[in-house]
Amino acid sequence: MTQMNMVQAINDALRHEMRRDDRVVVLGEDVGKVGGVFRVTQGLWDEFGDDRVVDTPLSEGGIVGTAIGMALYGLLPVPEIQFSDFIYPAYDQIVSELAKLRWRSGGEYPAKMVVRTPVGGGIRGGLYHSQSPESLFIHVAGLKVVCPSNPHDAKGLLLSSIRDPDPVLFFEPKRIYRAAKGEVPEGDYTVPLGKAAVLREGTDVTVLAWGAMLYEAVAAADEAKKQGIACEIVDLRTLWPVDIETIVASVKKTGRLVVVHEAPKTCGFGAELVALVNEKAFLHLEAPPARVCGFDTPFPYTLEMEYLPLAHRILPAIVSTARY
Amino acid sequence: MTQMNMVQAINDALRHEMRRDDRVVVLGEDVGKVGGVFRVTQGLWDEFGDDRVVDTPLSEGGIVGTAIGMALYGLLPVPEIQFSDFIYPAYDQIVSELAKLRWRSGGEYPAKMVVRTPVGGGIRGGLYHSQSPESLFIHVAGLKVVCPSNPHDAKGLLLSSIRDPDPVLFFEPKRIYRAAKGEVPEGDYTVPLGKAAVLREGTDVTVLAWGAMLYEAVAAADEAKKQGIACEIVDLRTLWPVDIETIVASVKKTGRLVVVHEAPKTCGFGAELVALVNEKAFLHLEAPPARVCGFDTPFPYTLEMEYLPLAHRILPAIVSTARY
Amino acid sequence: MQSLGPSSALPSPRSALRDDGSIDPSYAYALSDELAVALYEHMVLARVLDERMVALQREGVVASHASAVGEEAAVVGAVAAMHDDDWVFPSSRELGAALWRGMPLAAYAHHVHGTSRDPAHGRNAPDPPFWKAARVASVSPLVGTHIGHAVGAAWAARMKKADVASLVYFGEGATSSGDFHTSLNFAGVTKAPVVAVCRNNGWATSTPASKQTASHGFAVKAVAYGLRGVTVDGADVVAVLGVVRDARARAAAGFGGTLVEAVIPGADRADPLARMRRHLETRASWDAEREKRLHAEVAADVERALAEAQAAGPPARETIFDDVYAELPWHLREQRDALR
Amino acid sequence: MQSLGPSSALPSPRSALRDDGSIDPSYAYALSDELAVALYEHMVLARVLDERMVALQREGVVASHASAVGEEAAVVGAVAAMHDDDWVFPSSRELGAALWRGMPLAAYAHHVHGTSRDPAHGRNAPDPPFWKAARVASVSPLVGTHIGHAVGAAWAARMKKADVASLVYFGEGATSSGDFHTSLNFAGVTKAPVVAVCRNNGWATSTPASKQTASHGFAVKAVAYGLRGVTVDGADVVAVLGVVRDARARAAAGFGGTLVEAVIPGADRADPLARMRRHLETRASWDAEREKRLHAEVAADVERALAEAQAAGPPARETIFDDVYAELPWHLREQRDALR
Ligand SMILES: Cc1ncc(C[n+]2csc(CCOP(=O)(O)OP(=O)(O)O)c2C)c(N)n1
Ligand SMILES: Cc1ncc(C[n+]2csc(CCOP(=O)(O)OP(=O)(O)O)c2C)c(N)n1
Ligand SMILES: [Mg+2]
Ligand SMILES: [Mg+2]
Repeated sequence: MTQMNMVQAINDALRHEMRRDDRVVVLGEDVGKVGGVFRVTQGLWDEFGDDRVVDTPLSEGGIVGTAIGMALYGLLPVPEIQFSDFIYPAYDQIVSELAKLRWRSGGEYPAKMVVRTPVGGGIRGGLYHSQSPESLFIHVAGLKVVCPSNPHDAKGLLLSSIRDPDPVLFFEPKRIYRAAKGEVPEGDYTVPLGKAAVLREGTDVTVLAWGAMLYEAVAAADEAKKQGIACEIVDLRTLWPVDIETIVASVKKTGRLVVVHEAPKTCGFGAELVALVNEKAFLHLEAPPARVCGFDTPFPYTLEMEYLPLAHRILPAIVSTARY
Repeated sequence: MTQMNMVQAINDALRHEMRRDDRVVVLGEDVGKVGGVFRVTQGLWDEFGDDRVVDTPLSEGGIVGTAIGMALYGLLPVPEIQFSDFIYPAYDQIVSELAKLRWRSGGEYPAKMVVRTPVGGGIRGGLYHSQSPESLFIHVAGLKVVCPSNPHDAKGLLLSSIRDPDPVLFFEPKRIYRAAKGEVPEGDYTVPLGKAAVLREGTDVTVLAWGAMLYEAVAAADEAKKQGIACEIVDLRTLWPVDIETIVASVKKTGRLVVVHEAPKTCGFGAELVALVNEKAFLHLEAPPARVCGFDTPFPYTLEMEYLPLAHRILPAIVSTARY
Repeated sequence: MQSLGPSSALPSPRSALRDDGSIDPSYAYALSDELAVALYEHMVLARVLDERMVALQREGVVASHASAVGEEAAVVGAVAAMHDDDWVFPSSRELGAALWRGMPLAAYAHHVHGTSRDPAHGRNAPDPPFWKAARVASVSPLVGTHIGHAVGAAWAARMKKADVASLVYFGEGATSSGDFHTSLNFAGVTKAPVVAVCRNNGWATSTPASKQTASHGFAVKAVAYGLRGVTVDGADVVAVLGVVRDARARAAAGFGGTLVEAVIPGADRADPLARMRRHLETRASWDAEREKRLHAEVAADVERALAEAQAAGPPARETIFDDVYAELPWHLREQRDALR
Repeated sequence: MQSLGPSSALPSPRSALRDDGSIDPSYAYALSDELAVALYEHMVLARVLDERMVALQREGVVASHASAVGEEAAVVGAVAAMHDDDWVFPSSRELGAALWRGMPLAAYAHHVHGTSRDPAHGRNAPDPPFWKAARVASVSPLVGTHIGHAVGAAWAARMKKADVASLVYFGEGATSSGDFHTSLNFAGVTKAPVVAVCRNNGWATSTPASKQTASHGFAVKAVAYGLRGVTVDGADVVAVLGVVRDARARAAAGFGGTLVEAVIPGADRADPLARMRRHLETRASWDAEREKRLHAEVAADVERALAEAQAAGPPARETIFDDVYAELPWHLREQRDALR
């Protein structure tokens, strides 16, 4: 066990897997010598060299498009998209090609890769360095979507993601890249995909969150506790395919649901979670499921702390849901 | 009044508005002399010539990107994306630029256009000529999304869309391009954006649909009627911003909801509609809202009629929701 | 000031087959009887199959088909120049490449009819087919997206120091796509061993090449990527073979990729099959007898394959849910079981 | 076979200012005292402001800033060559272009501080600013997307037979984007009057130009679009002015757009301000006295503007919901009212 932040844990996972599996190749803008703008790939170029840690030309579409070719050849690319706000030039390659290759080839040409990209607000990045586009990928059949909330899960989920046979979008909450610290086992271990973590058990309200907003949910739950409301906090960890058993079991217990995410509310992942709970636990619902999300606006620069669904916006939703 | 199909009605709207407003420019792949692969722009090039009806190079990103520049200059572009499956190369320009220009410029640089594109399955197009990507645009703040189900609405909604100050994604259900016929007024009239149409009143179940699937909903409702179930069928027409009053009023009346769409179920627009109804009519819900959608798979070629949420799949959902 | 405007003159595409059927003496390679015959036989096979597909599409038996009639020399000549374990990334008109690589006619027929015995379970609209056994890749009909895949596979081979290259085909319209640019720019920087064959048939659906770009031809676009650019007579299978062999060798030697513009002459102009036949007739190895036999055999093979596919049924409904992921996740199991 | 491989020699970029401060006799334009002084003054203004921004960013007062130190000649020389009602599409380092177009320093300061008096209500991270009054466009920090906007605006002007052109700036890294390609290809086909200025400073963040592309320089990429390609000394404001004037005139005459590669010399090499000052000193119109006064004035103006912005407050919370649409729709009204 060593104390690590998210950046160090992800870096440790990449290094570990690159030593273990020489098919793994890291590519992206500035991932080489400087180790990426957030230094997540720092030191990999020094250890693995030009052929396995590649600074690419400035094209996200080129990065993912060529990574698909590498995967077909038999390598295991782990491309980095510098910010998830820059992923759209690669959107066609991800949703039209990467997601569909296994299916359209009858299973003969799966293209396996893990696309890593920093996600979310909180670093004064304004509308093009703060977005949370997860639902735009969850809607597309064939992709798995992961978002860790702490260093231990970040390493364990990234190792699972690289070893999983399907393409994975791995969203790294940049707001807590360095703020979230914790014990991380040395060497090999995995955190399974598709399994949520019940961070705190409670009987009154189920709170679903992930990534950086998990900490806001916890802060709000602490406040709610003072008002006698016991929240069950579930860290989804894998967004899709989501851990439906854990969610349904929790809602059947509490009868109440609050979903928190940074992405705009409309057609965000929260809508799907509410719809799924309706389908699977309708008679258990004692209050309308609440969504505490980013607004249906672009992401602001000066007012980003007003935009984010922080504890002060989550608390009233928990209270009104509990008191409904 | 003249009898028209969807193709003729849309063509009529374009011609009408191009005569009325010389800022309107049509551009896209093969929209000129041949009038587009579905002939929707037929005859426009003959009447308005090379400068207002433009065959572009083969790049959807280039089409929308340059159309944004035209709009900034003061023109009113109406680009066509040949199939909505091909819209992804333009996705970055649409979601990062078009949708955000008014907001990021404090209202000083709105970019107005209507992006027309055929949507949906039913023409044996396979996985790349059949998709329904509407929720990928509804999630993005700043866009309006429209999908007509008949010739009258197609013309009236397109004229409203061109005259509306905001960018509009105008999805044309290609399966009924020629199959849907009806009376279309000559000359000028509009169907307002943001207003749904209650196609059929009923007391037992609210069925929300749009585009080509509306006809499947009607067919299913006819069958349900024989079992004594009276469906209220709402044609959304404008998907976003959706006509929430009409939806909520209907669900408050029926207490039951079935949503139908071709797009994959997960994170489709149906999820948002279910979540909204939960927020606004929770205590009126007497059964879990049901979603009858495309499967969470790519769109198949041979088995497309199994994939589409046709009447035979809608009927059981209506019945079980009504009988719940 | 240093101006770098386009040169006004277009290079005339290189040919090898002369009007009298002989091969230009400057041609760099020896052409064996076997290869000469194989090239011709595959062009004929592609032509016959193609014409049947056009008919089947008219009858509505298959939903769509992109005909390569007149472009067989570009398709067959290029693939014939590659090594067996090189990758091939077709676009919509390259059924001939899959046939050259050994895809059985029956497999092709099951593909275009989307039967239960189609390797992809009837998931794709017709063309192009993939054939895993011979590294013919699965591509989408989206124009341009596969170019990056070809570059990536070639780049991977270079990383692994394997003597493996990629051949990718596309039409001149595809050069307008963002993918063409980003992919070939990666190819230039990485020296990926890729041969990019642009079939310039002058049209993208209804759009003429003159509205596609203002560059002087398409091979010149290679300059933007530090690649070699070459134009070749796209109706001359021997010339295409030679140009692509040169490009393959250059790539294998580490000098990087080549953009080959295969200029397809207008329909009025020389038919690639006729030109190659004229050449074969200069050899002892070919005569009217063999010609007749070939056509009879090909026609019979094609009809047999089509009949087999048309007798086969559609895939089982449950197959829709397979291969979305390696294992069926809970939500797809629910959706599948709901159909039962 | 006709080979179109890249020429081995790089053209040396055109300069106008000679070491002794004189202008090369071959220079095509007369340069008035007023213009010469204005060019220099705006480069100084951009430099001083830029250095203050770098400091403010280090202090964390502004979240980010992309410095144009050393690139002022390319930025100011290009915009100075355009007509007043031409459109300007900056990338991240062109605050100097907005200043040239008359954007008040205070407006810039409110922008970078995201205050209540920022024209965009503090919605954007710092740089580049837009200035509607002078057709300086609003662009995103997404590399390359604005090139299509510049081409589209120029194309629209051509459709409307207006003598209006577009100037668009970007770095050499942006030439790898799909948008660069698709946009300039449209420009070539439509003969849109656009001047595309590529500031080649040799680096895209940490990536050297040698890893960005294998083409021989960047101006040569114009060949792929039938555009004119020109290289110019990016530290020579007079040369940039001349090259962009040529390009603007050529475009207005209907001959289409130009890709200008402004080669920025390495930090060690000549400073664009020093080079222009040396030229001014060859004129009666400039001396140490004016130089001193200019720096004093600029410093004072900049501090005044920054102080004003730092005294201003943040925008009202409700402004988040404005301008998403022309009118506030029901769902945004609900989200706004929930904050009350
Ligand atoms: C991204 C995308 N846009 C548009 C289309 C529709 N489309 C199919 S083929 C074609 C023309 C292709 O022309 P070219 O590249 O010259 O190939 P050719 O058909 O001549 O072989 C178009 C526009 C598509 N399939 N994909
Ligand atoms: C689409 C996109 N990808 C990546 C980035 C991150 N990024 C910002 S600036 C930059 C380098 C740009 O280099 P260049 O185009 O040469 O401009 P310069 O900074 O040298 O002026 C990168 C990669 C971005 N802003 N947008
Ligand atoms: Mg073509
Ligand atoms: Mg640069």
